[in-house]
Amino acid sequence: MTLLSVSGLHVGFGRDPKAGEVVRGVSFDLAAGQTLAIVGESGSGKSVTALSLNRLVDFGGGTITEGSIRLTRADGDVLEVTQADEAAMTRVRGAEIGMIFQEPMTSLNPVLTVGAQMEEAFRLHRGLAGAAARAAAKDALDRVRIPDVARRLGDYPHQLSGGMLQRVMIASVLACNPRLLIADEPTTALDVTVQAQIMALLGELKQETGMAMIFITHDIGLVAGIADRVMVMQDGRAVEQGALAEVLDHPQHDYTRHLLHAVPHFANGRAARQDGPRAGGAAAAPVLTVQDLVVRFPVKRRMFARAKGEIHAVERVSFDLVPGETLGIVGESGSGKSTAARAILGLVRSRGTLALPGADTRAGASQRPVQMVFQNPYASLNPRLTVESLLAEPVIATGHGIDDAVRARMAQLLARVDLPTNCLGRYPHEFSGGQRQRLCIARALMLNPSVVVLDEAVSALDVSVQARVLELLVDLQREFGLAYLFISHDMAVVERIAHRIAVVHAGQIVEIGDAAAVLSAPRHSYTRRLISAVPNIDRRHVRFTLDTSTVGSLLRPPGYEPPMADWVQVGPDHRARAEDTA
Amino acid sequence: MIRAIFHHPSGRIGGGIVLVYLVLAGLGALGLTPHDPLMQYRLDRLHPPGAAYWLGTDLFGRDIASRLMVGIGQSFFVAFLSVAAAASVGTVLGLTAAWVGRLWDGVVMRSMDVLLAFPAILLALLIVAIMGPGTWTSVLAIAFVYMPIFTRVVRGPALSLKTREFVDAARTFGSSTRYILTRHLLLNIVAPLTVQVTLALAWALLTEAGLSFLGLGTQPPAPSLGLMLSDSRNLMETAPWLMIAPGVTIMIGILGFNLLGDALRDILDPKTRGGRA
Amino acid sequence: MVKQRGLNPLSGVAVAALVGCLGLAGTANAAALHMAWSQDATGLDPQKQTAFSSIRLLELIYEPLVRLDDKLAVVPAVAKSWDFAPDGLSLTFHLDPKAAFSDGTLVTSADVKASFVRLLDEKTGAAARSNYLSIASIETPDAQTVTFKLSQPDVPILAAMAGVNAAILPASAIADGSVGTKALGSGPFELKSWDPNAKEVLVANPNWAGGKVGVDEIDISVLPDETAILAALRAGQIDMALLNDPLVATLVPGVAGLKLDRTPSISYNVLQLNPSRGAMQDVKVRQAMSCAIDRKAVLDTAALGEGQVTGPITVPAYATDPSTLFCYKPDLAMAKKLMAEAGFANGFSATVIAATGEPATAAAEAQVLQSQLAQIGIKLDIKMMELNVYVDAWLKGDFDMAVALNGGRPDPYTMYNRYWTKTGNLQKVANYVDDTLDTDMNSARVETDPAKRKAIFADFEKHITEVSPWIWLFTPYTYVAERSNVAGFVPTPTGTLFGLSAVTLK
Amino acid sequence: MNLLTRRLATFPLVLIGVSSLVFFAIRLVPGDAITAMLGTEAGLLTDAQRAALQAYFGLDKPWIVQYGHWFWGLLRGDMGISVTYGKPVLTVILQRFPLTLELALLSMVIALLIGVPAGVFAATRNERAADLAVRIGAMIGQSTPSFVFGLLIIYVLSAGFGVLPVMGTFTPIWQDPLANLGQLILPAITLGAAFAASVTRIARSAMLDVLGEDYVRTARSRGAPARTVIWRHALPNALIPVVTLSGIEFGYLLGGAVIVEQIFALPGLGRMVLDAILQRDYALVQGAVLFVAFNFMIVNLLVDLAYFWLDPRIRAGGQ
Repeated sequence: MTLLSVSGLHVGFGRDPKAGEVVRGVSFDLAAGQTLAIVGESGSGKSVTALSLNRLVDFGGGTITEGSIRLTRADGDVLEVTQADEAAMTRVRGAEIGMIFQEPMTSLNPVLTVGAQMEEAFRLHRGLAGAAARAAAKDALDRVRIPDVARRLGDYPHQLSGGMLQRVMIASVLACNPRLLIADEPTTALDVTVQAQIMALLGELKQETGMAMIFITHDIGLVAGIADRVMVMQDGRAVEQGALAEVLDHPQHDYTRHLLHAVPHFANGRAARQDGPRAGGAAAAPVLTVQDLVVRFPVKRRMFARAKGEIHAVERVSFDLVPGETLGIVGESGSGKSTAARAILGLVRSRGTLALPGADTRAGASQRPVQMVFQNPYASLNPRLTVESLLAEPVIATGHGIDDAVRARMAQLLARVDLPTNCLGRYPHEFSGGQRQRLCIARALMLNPSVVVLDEAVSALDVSVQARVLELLVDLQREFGLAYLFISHDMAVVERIAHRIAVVHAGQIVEIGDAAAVLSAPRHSYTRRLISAVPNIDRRHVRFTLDTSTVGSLLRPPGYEPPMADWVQVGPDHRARAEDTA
Repeated sequence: MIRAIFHHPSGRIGGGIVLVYLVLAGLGALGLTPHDPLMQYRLDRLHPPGAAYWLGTDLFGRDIASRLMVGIGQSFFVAFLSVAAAASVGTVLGLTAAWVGRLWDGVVMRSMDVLLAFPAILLALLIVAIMGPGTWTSVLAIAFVYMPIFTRVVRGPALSLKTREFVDAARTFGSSTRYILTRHLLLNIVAPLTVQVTLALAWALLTEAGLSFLGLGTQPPAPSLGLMLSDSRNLMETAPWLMIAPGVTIMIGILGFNLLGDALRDILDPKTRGGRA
Repeated sequence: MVKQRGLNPLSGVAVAALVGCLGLAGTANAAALHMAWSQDATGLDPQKQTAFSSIRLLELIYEPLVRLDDKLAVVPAVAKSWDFAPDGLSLTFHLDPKAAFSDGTLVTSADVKASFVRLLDEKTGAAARSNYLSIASIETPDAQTVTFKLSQPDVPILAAMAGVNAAILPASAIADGSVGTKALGSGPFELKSWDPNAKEVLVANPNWAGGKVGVDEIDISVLPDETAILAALRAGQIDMALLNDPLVATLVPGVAGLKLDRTPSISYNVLQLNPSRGAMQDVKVRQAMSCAIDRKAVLDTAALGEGQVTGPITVPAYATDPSTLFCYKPDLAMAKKLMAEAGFANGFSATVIAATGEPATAAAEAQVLQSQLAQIGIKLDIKMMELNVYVDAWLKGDFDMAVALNGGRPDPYTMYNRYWTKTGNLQKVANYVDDTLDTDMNSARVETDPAKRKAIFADFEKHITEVSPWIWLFTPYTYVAERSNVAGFVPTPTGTLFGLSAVTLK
Repeated sequence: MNLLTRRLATFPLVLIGVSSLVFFAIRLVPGDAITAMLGTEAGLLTDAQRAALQAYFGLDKPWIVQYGHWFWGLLRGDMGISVTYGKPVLTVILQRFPLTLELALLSMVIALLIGVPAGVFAATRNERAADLAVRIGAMIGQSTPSFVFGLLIIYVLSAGFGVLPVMGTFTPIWQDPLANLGQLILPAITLGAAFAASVTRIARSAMLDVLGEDYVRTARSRGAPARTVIWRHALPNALIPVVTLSGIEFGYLLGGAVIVEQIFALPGLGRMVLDAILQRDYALVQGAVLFVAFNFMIVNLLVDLAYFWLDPRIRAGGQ
């Protein structure tokens, strides 16, 4: 039975929606109980298509200009969604079509308790009130395996982690047993292990309730685990659709093939780089040595009171970096990996030894041998400065004027990162995300550094852009002999660029060594858990197991010094922290 | 930018009004008024609006329309200058308070609290005592009254900009504090600042009227909208046009600035600029 | 839907408010007179207060030995008769035996003596002391008789004693220092309560020697905005009000049920020049200014014609017809000629100061004067000042010109000796020394014959308008607006409200 | 509570700042209590008389000594005696304060009752005719000087209907609530009109921001009707800027609304301060400004507590 039938859908924005079309002719059918994955990059129109299905697109300034969306309702009537009035849509939303969104942190109302928002769903569609609604909310949260439900109902959204919130979102959507669930990038903002949990939950619930699902994602790797059918979108059009296996194994369209092959997919160390400078055994002198780096943030209770404790954000991190080498630092959010990077740049107060031996032995060495590229190219470029001012800033900071030599270097670097050299007068918003990140890279290279710290440098980019930026980084590394400290949560990306990998957990390195070795034969239990959570196109319809363990608090009493760690030498360049096996 | 304003529905109206006012003030400044704004036509005192005097004459037989044209210039001069002074000093204080933090932040913000809690009239009297009455006194008094508001308006966004990645990036380059404050913080506060400025201009016009009550504002016979309005109060029944003309002029002027401010907020705000999230 | 939610409760509140207002307006108590004025008294010590707003309240509570009637003639108050010794060196008063303070104690010569001793004591700080400096000693032969021995003949002292600054205070109150905190006088009314800048309540003094007053109580509200006073009269909330601004007062006759008493006052609007400064040191320049100024036009424009063009002397008994004075008929040709003779054919620039709202017409006068003087090339820069700041500059003589409203006195000597005698306290404000003026003033002090005094003052007036240190403009009206239920009020040129003692309500 | 103590700790600092500033400012302005009382007649005083009056008004000592004396009194809770009222400063202030407080509260209630619904209404009809109408209405309210509005009300009522609220005195609410309301409602409407206009503008723009938030979309996706979305989900989040604005405006109103008090002849704090300044009643000016500053800070504190109550994130620790 066809639940939803979309044909020739066109959606536009602005005062003249015909001119501002974002979706230009999408058609698909969805049977009851089926899962359709819509895959595409940002701007492909996948989210707008989804928002059109329950007409939420109206509130974002969009208008359906053409086409039809026919929804078969629970009572068998067929509703033409494009023509329905707001009152009818209000009855459809929630009751028949549920929806969950990308950012769980912002998708729940910050001033209402979790319980109040859960109960609302029951009140609206099941007519429950008071204690009955509360009990129903409790049941629903139990269903998504939230521990300690009674307390959680009284909590506000900011008191819960992202993963928890996404479970709350799912629970509140499932409250009304919708026949269709639209999940718009539900795991993109989450850590990889949490993503695995949410995916598992969705799969399980789908099985239980028999509802249909539209799963929207940019990550084709994620699709493999959950979808029955796949639709690939590009520039507002569906370029390919078909059964899961068909699309993944025999892609017809170039774009699908590009997504499947050009984009980094995790390969358990098989795709790791083999050109590391240590490969021959005769490593050059390190360009950066970090010894026992410690970052602690005091936690104060009152203004004049003594610190009640310290957050041990980074705890005795040590590593070194030789020219031409990439050290990948992987870990989940809150693991302290970014804090460590910021400490190396002097942005946060730290203890420990930072040595830059050999940095000034190179010709034309810079006064600032370590430079950084930040995660979000939208946030790390001042939107009100021109490209020229942006590139000039590091030079000005050293007290130099902008002379012809500097301008020549700007032109050279812009050309090198594949940006037009005549763009000096333009502003960041005129560039795409990938171009902006190239700009950031060019800026970091202005002072001819020996080490570049790349903090989640490609995470905010679309998958196909990611691949090209990674290639550029590798090229630049070879050309300038740069050492990279590459920080990322994305195992697939790290695999492509790192020679060596350090796995960080709770502020400490738990495993470090040659990339291929660490990824193919992880020793530490955390590394293993991390790797097993990475989605993979080859793992179809996998059932993830639910795990509700969380990272413990990093708050320690003042003056606390953790015991020295024991290390296990696993391979020639592969060490892991010893664990209690008990 | 100009095109963007005139594409915005409220920007079109607001921009239009401000443009018309600028033209009127320009004509007034060049002396291109229907009559001499200071000329007292003794026989035509309190003449109702008509063909000879479009908006009537005042107690002295001076042409209201001509006085309004010059008054727009005078009032807007005071408003612009005082708001500019308040905005620049307030911005410097707000920026440095946010950046330096700690003791300086406390000193600046508490001083602003002191100023906010201080009666504006006493402040104006004090400034008059030091400088003597006149245009510059009103400018200074109004500037003092609005400075704390600008300090607050700047400090808030500056605190959040301080933690943005591009500021971190600047610090990794070792950029000077002055460079960071001006290029990274200030440049990005321009949008809320512009909005606040357009709103403050409206208040300044009214405050100038209030100061005229105490003889602290524009000195006669120079016309200012506020002075014309406050001079008209006891003639409200005898010659209502005396109140209506400057009243409506102030009202439409403020309307223009507010609409323009709304439009600028929409245009300068990156969240609404793209149209779609 | 959204809109209604907000507006319904609000319109309810508005209706309730209107009902409330209706119910509360005009709840007048039959024997109480409801009054309003815009400026309140600043203190209760009759000897120290000089502000008109204080005096008019205190005159209802306290009595001097004598007072002035509506023709400015000296009539009995606490004293029922008086006589000057032939040599003019002593002045004897016989007190009214019925005169009593509101607590019932009789007024005796001891009270009179104590009052004047206090007034003359420099520690009291009474500004009016300067009018009584010729008192050498005070004798009290009996309880009803007081004799003032004078150090020199001083005719004007009698009229000077008619002011409330020379009020008779109970000797007991002087002794215990309660003057100024508790008002205890022998006037027609007694102060029941005073909430400064808000409201005062007066009740009839049962012990007043003048007999029974027409109302039991007077409630005076301070309504700072004169437009609001007019509104309160219209709504019947008050029966009577004092108004200052001619722009508001002239509206009163147009309102049904209201009448307006306008009385020419003896105070005067004047453009004070500073003859010690710049071009104004030259008498021809000052004369030119006097000729260039059209006094009638100033009056017509700034005060809607409400007032009378006046010479220096405003008391009708001594005044000269203004039209005979120097250049009171504007003569621009003459003015220009004088300017040229003085070497200022192209005029000069000067600053004129004026106080905001004091008088209400000050800013308007300044602007008309500015436009008139521009005709002979004098460029005036107007500086409006808050009253106290203005007074400060005025007292220091720190101005080129000043627009002023100066108070009048029933006797021209008392009025002007402070400015135009060489030893006058305000000589520094006038900044002008002239032998003729000094001689005229001093002979007016000792001369007892009214006819001769009149001649002396005529000479004074002619001379001072010719040398023109100041340019006298006009006397304003004082206004009392009444509802038609108020009867019997007699206004006087000094602006006193003593006439309230005869007011009845219909 | 952390916040509360930190705020309270800054109170004395600000109060010392305000008190010093006002103490010296008022003395720097030309004219003193003597010229205020005597006007130009002050020129008739002899030196001995002037000295006597200066001693009477407490102006005979050097400023710094006067300041020390006043400050020492302040520490013991004594603000001195007002020379115009002849009463302790605090007594005079507390006599005037109930009116000012009530007027401020009433104006704020009016402003919020009109402003919030109007702002919400306009936001839901963004850039359409109804929105423009509300905004123009708001701007007219914002740009009409209160004396114009107040005088018009008085004129229309007295000339058109022959009624007027009782002026000059003030009936406290505990004596006669109806009479009290009758007196205050018109001034409150006059003040509330401009206040409502600002609230409307702020509420509209905050609602526009909030309506674009993810959680509003979530509520809609759940099938919540427009009414629920606007009043339950969006409005509480849009209230923070409204509270900020209301706090500032309310703080100003607690300092007294001079012009409206003048027109409606209400014996409130604003007129008292103005009169005290014009009469150079130094002790009263100093005491009143200190009192107003204190209120201002209390209101700021209440605003912070309101944030605390409105936003659980702030409640959790103010990050």
